[in-house]
Amino acid sequence: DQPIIGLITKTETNPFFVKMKEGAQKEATRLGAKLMTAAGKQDGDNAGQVTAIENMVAAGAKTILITPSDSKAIVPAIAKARAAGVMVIALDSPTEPASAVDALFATNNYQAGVLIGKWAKANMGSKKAVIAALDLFPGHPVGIARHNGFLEGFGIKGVTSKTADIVNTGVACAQDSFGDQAKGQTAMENCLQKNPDINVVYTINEPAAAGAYQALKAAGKEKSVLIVSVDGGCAGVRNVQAGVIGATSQQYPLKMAAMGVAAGVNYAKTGKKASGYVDTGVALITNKAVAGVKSSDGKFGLANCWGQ
Amino acid sequence: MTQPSTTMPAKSAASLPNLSTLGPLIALLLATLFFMIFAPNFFKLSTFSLILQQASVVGVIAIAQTLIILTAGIDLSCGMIMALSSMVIGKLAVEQGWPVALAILTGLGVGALIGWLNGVLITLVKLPPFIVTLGMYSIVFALVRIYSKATSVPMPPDGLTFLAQRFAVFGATFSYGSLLMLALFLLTWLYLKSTAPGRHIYALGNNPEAVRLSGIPQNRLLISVYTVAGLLYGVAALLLLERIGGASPEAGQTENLESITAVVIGGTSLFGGRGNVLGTLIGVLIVGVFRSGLTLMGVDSVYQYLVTGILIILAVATDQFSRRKS
Amino acid sequence: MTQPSTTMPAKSAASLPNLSTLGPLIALLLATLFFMIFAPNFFKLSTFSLILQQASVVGVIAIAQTLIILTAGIDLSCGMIMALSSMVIGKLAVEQGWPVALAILTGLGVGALIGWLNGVLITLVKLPPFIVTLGMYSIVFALVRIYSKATSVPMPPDGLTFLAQRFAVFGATFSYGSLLMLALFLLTWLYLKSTAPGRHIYALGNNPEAVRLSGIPQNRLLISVYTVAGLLYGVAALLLLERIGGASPEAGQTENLESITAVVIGGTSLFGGRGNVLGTLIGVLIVGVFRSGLTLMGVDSVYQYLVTGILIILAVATDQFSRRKS
Amino acid sequence: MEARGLIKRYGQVVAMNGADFELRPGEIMAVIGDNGAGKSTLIKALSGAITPDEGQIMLEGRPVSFRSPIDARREGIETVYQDLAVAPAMTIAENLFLGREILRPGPLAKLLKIVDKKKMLEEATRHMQGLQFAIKSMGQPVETLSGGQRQGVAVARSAAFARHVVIMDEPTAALGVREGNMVLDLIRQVRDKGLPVILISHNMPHVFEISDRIHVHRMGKRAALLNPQKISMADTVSVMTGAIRPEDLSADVLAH
Amino acid sequence: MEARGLIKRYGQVVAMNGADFELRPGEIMAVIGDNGAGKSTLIKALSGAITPDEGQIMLEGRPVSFRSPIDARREGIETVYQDLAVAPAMTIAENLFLGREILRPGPLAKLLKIVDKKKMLEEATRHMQGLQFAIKSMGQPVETLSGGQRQGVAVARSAAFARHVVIMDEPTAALGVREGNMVLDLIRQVRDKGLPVILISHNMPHVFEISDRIHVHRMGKRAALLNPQKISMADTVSVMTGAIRPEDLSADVLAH
Ligand SMILES: Nc1ncnc2c1ncn2[C@@H]1O[C@H](COP(=O)(O)OP(=O)(O)OP(=O)(O)O)[C@@H](O)[C@H]1O
Ligand SMILES: Nc1ncnc2c1ncn2[C@@H]1O[C@H](COP(=O)(O)OP(=O)(O)OP(=O)(O)O)[C@@H](O)[C@H]1O
Ligand SMILES: [Mg+2]
Ligand SMILES: [Mg+2]
Repeated sequence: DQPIIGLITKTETNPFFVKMKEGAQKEATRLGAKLMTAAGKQDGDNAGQVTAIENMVAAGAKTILITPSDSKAIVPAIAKARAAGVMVIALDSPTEPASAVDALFATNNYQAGVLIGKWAKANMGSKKAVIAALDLFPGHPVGIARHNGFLEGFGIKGVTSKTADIVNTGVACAQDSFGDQAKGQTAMENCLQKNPDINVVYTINEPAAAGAYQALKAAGKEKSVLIVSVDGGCAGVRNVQAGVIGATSQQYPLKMAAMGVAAGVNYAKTGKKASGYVDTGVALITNKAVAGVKSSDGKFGLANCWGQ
Repeated sequence: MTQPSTTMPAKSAASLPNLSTLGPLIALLLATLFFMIFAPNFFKLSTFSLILQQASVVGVIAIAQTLIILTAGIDLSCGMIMALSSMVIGKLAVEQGWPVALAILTGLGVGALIGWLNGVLITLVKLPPFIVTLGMYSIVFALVRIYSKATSVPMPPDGLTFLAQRFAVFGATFSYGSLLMLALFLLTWLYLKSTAPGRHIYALGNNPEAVRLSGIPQNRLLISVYTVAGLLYGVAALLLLERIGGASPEAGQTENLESITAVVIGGTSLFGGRGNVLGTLIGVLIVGVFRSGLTLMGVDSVYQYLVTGILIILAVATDQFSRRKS
Repeated sequence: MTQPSTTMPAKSAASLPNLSTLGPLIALLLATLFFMIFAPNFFKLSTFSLILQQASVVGVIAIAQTLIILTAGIDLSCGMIMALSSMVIGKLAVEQGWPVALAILTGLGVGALIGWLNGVLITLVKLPPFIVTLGMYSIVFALVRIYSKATSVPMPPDGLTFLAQRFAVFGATFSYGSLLMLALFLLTWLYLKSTAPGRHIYALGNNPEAVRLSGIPQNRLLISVYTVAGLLYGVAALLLLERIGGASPEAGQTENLESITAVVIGGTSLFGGRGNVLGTLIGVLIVGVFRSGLTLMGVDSVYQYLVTGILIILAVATDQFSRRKS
Repeated sequence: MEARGLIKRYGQVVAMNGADFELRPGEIMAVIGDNGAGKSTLIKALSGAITPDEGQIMLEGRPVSFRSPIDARREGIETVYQDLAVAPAMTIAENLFLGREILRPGPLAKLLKIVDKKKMLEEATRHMQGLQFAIKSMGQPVETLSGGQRQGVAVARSAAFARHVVIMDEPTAALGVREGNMVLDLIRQVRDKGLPVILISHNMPHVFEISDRIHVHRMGKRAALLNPQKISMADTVSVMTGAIRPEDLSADVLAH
Repeated sequence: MEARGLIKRYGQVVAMNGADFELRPGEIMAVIGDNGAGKSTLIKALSGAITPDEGQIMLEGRPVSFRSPIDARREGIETVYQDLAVAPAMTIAENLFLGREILRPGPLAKLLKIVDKKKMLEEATRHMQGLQFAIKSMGQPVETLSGGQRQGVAVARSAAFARHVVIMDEPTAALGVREGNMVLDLIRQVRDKGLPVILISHNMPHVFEISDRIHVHRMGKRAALLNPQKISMADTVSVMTGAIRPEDLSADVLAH
């Protein structure tokens, strides 16, 4: 009998999760497992994820991989599934408490932010930075982690990985982009209108960065403004190579998914559950390496990127 | 959607009360039959109990939405009011240590208050329900984030009330929450069918001028509908808290469209005055059956969207054809 | 929302065509005045050109939405049709190397085709527009993801057409896209005001029975409205492509609510038959002015939700009061 | 009931232009006039459906101001509107009792306002019996009725519930000969209960058959008050259409 | 125009139960009957607004089947419906010309179907002039009109555009004496153009004044076809209400 493995992502739309699904599918086919997929309606749709867990348990999944939309609120539903003998692995972001799942295969979003923050700071040197932040969505944990990480890396005081709110000290303009290119562009346009001196743009992901670039280009400022981002999708890395994005923190969703599926197959075969935290890593991708910040170039980025 | 019109000879048969839930029911039965045949594990009592549980939150919201749509209104703020209400209950009961009953009452009160405000803006200031509740969605969205500091509040393991408990029937566990939803549907059905204010709600959507001229205190009625709706969102908040075991600041963003969908699938006209709350229950269940059945069939989640879209259209088409027959 | 009713003596004055855009206009002027005073940098030509550019995509969609709402319908699938259409144009022109004109024609054709399908399901199968377009949203949502493999398609640096170009007036750059939007608004206004089919659209929303009995080919008219709407979503897709410089699979998820909001703020009744497409333009601009103004004031994004909610309600209330005065 | 100098404007249109009105206890007052003369506007003002811009309404000598039909209903004024304020999807019985449903007996039922459908159907049948409209069932939605049948429902409603004044705006317009006569009977019954009736009608034979006085409305105001016992139908029509000026009438045909 | 054995059921209600009908060129045929007798249902079948369950309609000898009002309009049949199919928010002129707007001259205007508002206003004024309804402007929305004025709009529309048959369902019901007479004039003018007219009315004086033959409808079918020159009004009402059986009438009062 084929082992059934469920994968629940945050949304159906974000390419990051779509690629994660593809990675899982490929691995499942390779290992002879059956993959079930579901997603929330939108970022933050906790109830949808709970429903998906229940339906997958009912369908006989023995392993569930989940990228929790709400790290705390999802915990009781996970507990119920685990009580029914299902191994639950969190992908991409942890639950709170982290012990609510059997294992976590993830990347450190705060660290990803720190990397681009440091790089941006080193790039700016002594020039006075005027920062715009194109965030995800009000109160979104991934958005908060990346944003605050960036600020810490940039050297803003008083930010730590425990800070629960978006910190806006030192930021000239903060806008939500919903991780969407068009909305990112609108946000950037409005920020430029507010403060034409903006010279550093932190973006939540690469589509938002592409939108920001478009706005800067229209204003004739694409050369003088630094854009940093997080994700490391192939389109994003190509933008790094083209000079659209200065640097991006690359993450590895396919790796997370493949590891998760492998662990699920292993559990089905041997009954041994995976455990602990496996950091799937983050690498800074830039073609303008700076001293003191470890980075890889675009070629490395393209070889390891997700998507097309 | 029955078009508003002075004359509707051809359509009038469809509005006979006994027929209006028959169409959706046939669609529900067809869908169930389909999945019984094609979805492994679907034909189990536990699957049905699961569908009921999953439907309970949207179900209670859809009751309120039905009341509002019957008056020719609409409520886009429903899910957000629920989110705020659940956050209030969660924070007060768990973080501030208030007595559970008091926290729940406060949460229900907050829901009712915002509903009342919706009602006042719609009736007294005479603003379109769409705009009032859309604006309220934005306002409450912000309030939820400010109040919760964007952090969720987990419940104690046993929940706050008995609603978190489940009981077994023939090996399948049912939740008290789904029972509460069913009871509320039954009550609302009786209310709409058998009480004077219930009938006035229909009349209001049917011909507001007739209601005005007949001397019914129209504004009071409409405000009370929105207030009761707010209260029901409070109840939904409680069900949500108990069902997912915590208050999440991200809750409530999709419930408006989901509940309106259930109402319309259930055969209630968006123009008001025609429909049946039991149809809404069937609408909620149809959506739940699709979701469950497709997952059990192992349909990829992207294709689930494709199939759900087709099935929703088919379900309502079935409804239409079964009405035209009769 | 003018309630559907046989008798509406008190409200009828509001439907006089020359008054119906006055209310929204006053709201727009008040909002602009407010931000001129309180938002630094707001009172600049470049801010206005920016608001126009940002409004262009939703603006074109809102034109189509106005047509549909005037017939007492609604379209929830608008944004998704646009997303599919932009993906088709992007893929064909950039990835497959089709001639640009052919790729654009194909994209427009895809939009029109889906719109036509909406229209056929609504008129011939007689399904509620809400359900048909909600189902279509799901279906097209899945199609976009399957077709694009969830990957975006970047445009060549200079765009595909002249629409990507900008021109300067007194130092502020305007885009040809926003000009196109304004032109389409004007055309639609003339069409609705001065052509026979345009007047029939009003009549259809006003009293569909009157249209039927007067021998106007009602079904053909309604299908053509949905088809033209689909075509306009195709145009919006082109504007989107040129504006953001690429086709994104994530596009199109919020445009339905945004466009309906603009239509309703603009004074068009969701019950059909009453309203004005120029009001919709004002509605689109009001939303844009709020977004720009609040950002320039430096309002935190959570509080922007709060304030936007309040302002939308206020804008429509202003409209109401200015109507009641006249 | 009395009204003085009522004015109502709609934009540039002056629908009522200083209209006076007076109704005595127990009389049937006919209101006649050309189309668009402002008759419906007048009685809408009297029944609270619209608020006049100027002028005063008095009930038993004291000034009243109706801001809504509820206010007028509270004073026991019942109205049949020309455009028949009925809810088409609801049954005849429900429309008859809209706003004053019969409740089930018992305190709980009263508290919850549970309607007594059976009783309402019975009562509705009883009320409509006087009119013999060949309606199969009182449980039928009103939208399935013929035009005349709908009017019958509206007339029966007003006759059944009035406590003070009954106002009927063209109650017999869509009615057949037989049904029209029944409505006239009904109006007489109401008068015999001691309630005054205001009857707007274009049907001169009906007006002359039943009314005690005739109020001629012309161009938004009262042109004359006639005595149907004395004046001829032809002269009445002449006054109404403006062919005879009211001043030229002999004093004995005027009513006081 | 002829119809045989038309049947229309709504659930259990049989609105039409084997109705026959016959109309000769150039005649005015009155259709009378109690409320709910099925008159409106009959003419809705003749004008394509509803499709009968059974029976056949023939035009100039050839059988036609109207699946929609468009089909009937194509044959030149114009109808004034009892519930006045007007769009309330639109102007009088637009309602008059709904579905056959006057277009601006020039091929481009024809292609784009640009309406000639000025011409339509003028034409509307001309059409309505015959009726003298004291309407200020043809650019007024119909919902601001009085009940009778609305009816005038519907009547004027049918008279202006008919090419074959004009059907009027109670066109004078809400009209004043003067306006009612004008509509009768209008009907005569239509007849004088050679078009036959079907007139449903409850107003016996009107019916006797104008009609060539009287079709009495009773319980969903034709009870008798009377000659208004020969029969008295009282007898006609008796046939209509069922007090006299049609069989008991002397042969000379019947029409053929
Ligand atoms: N809501 C309105 N807006 C503008 N004008 C109006 C409105 N209501 C009525 N009028 C105008 O006021 C005048 C009087 O109308 P009203 O309905 O009182 O006439 P009426 O005497 O009842 O006529 P009828 O015998 O035809 O019913 C008419 O010219 C009408 O056009
Ligand atoms: N859509 C419908 N559904 C059910 N019954 C209907 C419907 N339309 C008409 N009827 C019934 O059919 C019968 C005939 O109606 P119709 O309107 O033809 O009468 P009519 O002769 O025109 O009466 P009136 O003189 O009052 O206008 C009535 O008893 C009516 O209740
Ligand atoms: Mg009147
Ligand atoms: Mg009739």
